[in-house]
Amino acid sequence: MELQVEIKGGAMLVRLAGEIDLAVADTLRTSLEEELDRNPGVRNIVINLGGVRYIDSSGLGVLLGRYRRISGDGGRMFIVGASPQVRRIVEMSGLLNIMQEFPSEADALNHAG
Amino acid sequence: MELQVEIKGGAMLVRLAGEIDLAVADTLRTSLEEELDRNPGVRNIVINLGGVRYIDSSGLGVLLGRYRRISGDGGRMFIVGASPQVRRIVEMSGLLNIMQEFPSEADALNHAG
Amino acid sequence: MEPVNRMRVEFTSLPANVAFARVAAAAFASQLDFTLNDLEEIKVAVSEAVTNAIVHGYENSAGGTVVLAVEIRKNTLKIVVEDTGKGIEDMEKALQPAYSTDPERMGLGFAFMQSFSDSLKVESKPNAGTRVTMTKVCARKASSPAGR
Amino acid sequence: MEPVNRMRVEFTSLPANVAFARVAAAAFASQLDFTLNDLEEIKVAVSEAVTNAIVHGYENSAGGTVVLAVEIRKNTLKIVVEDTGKGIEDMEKALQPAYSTDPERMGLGFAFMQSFSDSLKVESKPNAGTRVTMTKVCARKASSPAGR
Ligand SMILES: Nc1ncnc2c1ncn2[C@@H]1O[C@H](COP(=O)(O)OP(=O)(O)O)[C@@H](O)[C@H]1O
Ligand SMILES: Nc1ncnc2c1ncn2[C@@H]1O[C@H](COP(=O)(O)OP(=O)(O)O)[C@@H](O)[C@H]1O
Repeated sequence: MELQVEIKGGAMLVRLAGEIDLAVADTLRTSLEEELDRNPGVRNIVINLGGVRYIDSSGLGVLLGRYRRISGDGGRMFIVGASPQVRRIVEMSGLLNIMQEFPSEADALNHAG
Repeated sequence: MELQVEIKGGAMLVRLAGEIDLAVADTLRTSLEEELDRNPGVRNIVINLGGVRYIDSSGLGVLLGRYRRISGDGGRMFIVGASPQVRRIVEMSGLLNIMQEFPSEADALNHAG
Repeated sequence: MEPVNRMRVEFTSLPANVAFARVAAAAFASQLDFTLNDLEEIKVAVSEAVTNAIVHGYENSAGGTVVLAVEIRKNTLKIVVEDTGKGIEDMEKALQPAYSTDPERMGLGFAFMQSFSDSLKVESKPNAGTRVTMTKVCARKASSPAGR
Repeated sequence: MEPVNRMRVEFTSLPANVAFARVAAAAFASQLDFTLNDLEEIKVAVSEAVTNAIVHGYENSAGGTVVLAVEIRKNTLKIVVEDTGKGIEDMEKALQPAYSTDPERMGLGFAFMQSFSDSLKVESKPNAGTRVTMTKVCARKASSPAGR
């Protein structure tokens, strides 16, 4: 797994790559929690899944958990860049019902920033 | 495995692709023997390994066996297009001592045709 | 005699082995002429079952052994994932989508296994273990066993 | 207690399973930080040992079972390939490069296994079977078990 985080105004941009499964779920969860703790101004999160080759319910659970944290304060989560296979898993999980999808990082940041 | 055979004058051009191991050794051996039976004018063989992602001693044994058949009549075998990893296996097997390597199909056919 | 091709792998209940298990299952399954999409589905289904064995069956301890058995019979793939961990108390609840005994998880493991296989069977006994059996039929005609 | 990660896979002695075995071994090995070149070498070494089990041990019959066991202990990979087939009559000859009891083969299986591992041990008993044990040390520091 590779993880890149950038703070863009009121939004946190998270670029994920590699395989997101049980082996990396704890690391990913802890990293995102720490970033949110460090950046109390963050309201929305944009997740760029462009580099993700594989994801399953362990990885999606980490995203859902962070969504729950920010949505308490009215924050939203946006998704960009999912490959067709990754998108299918995200869709089946129901996450697309609560997280809006955008065609590009810029579009998502426009809504989130 | 994928196999393409073309007769070019006195030479047989064999293009191989995929993984060449025990699972395909019999099929490859039989195909090459049949081509040699059908084309008695063939003296030399050019093997293009450009598409080969994997080869081991089962695959190299098939090449060596065909070399033995044609070398009885003075025929030679030429190799082109091996990736660095495939080339290393071919070299370690000693086949490069008896089969000349060329940078391109055209070069090899110039010598073989 | 009907020819059957089988593999059975046992491995330590470590999170890093989830990826190993799905790659092994897909590599074996690829002897049938599955589409890339089918192979992706097989990977997710196996990952979910193996993850459950590690997370729920063995409660994240690395002291357990997970078994993954895969069988090819004609054009049908059969996948079994087994643990000898704590077992499932309430099977009916466990199989409901979005139900999880772990607040950090989504409760979608069985839902994914069901969506991505043609049949799913779950057998479990508290304090004895859990066995998940899935089958998936390959729609395209199988190539000969040696034909790849 | 030293943490050890293990897998052990049994499979039918079919030629199509040689590819499965090397992919499974490499997928497991990739938990250490091996180079791509190392992983290629592991694939060839495993393929040669499994091929021998099928071709020589079981004399190309599909009725046998091949065992591949892989273990990670610190930065060392240990690979065992085992069959319960016909065994090796003359070990000294068998290990010589270019020696083969089969005229269609090159006699390079053991030579490749030796070149591509840090240690090679062959144990065999006629009519009982053969066990090949190889180790390979990962030069780069191992990443944490969960760290991939
Ligand atoms: N191998 C297992 N051993 C023990 N309990 C299990 C096992 N697999 C599933 N369960 C139980 O079934 C529930 C639902 O499983 P699942 O649908 O995969 O969701 P999740 O893994 O997200 O909790 C789990 O929360 C757990 O209580
Ligand atoms: N698993 C095995 N069971 C029985 N005999 C074996 C086994 N592995 C190797 N041998 C014997 O050792 C010889 C040399 O093996 P190897 O170097 O791999 O060359 P090759 O497989 O090309 O014959 C074989 O020809 C065979 O007689």
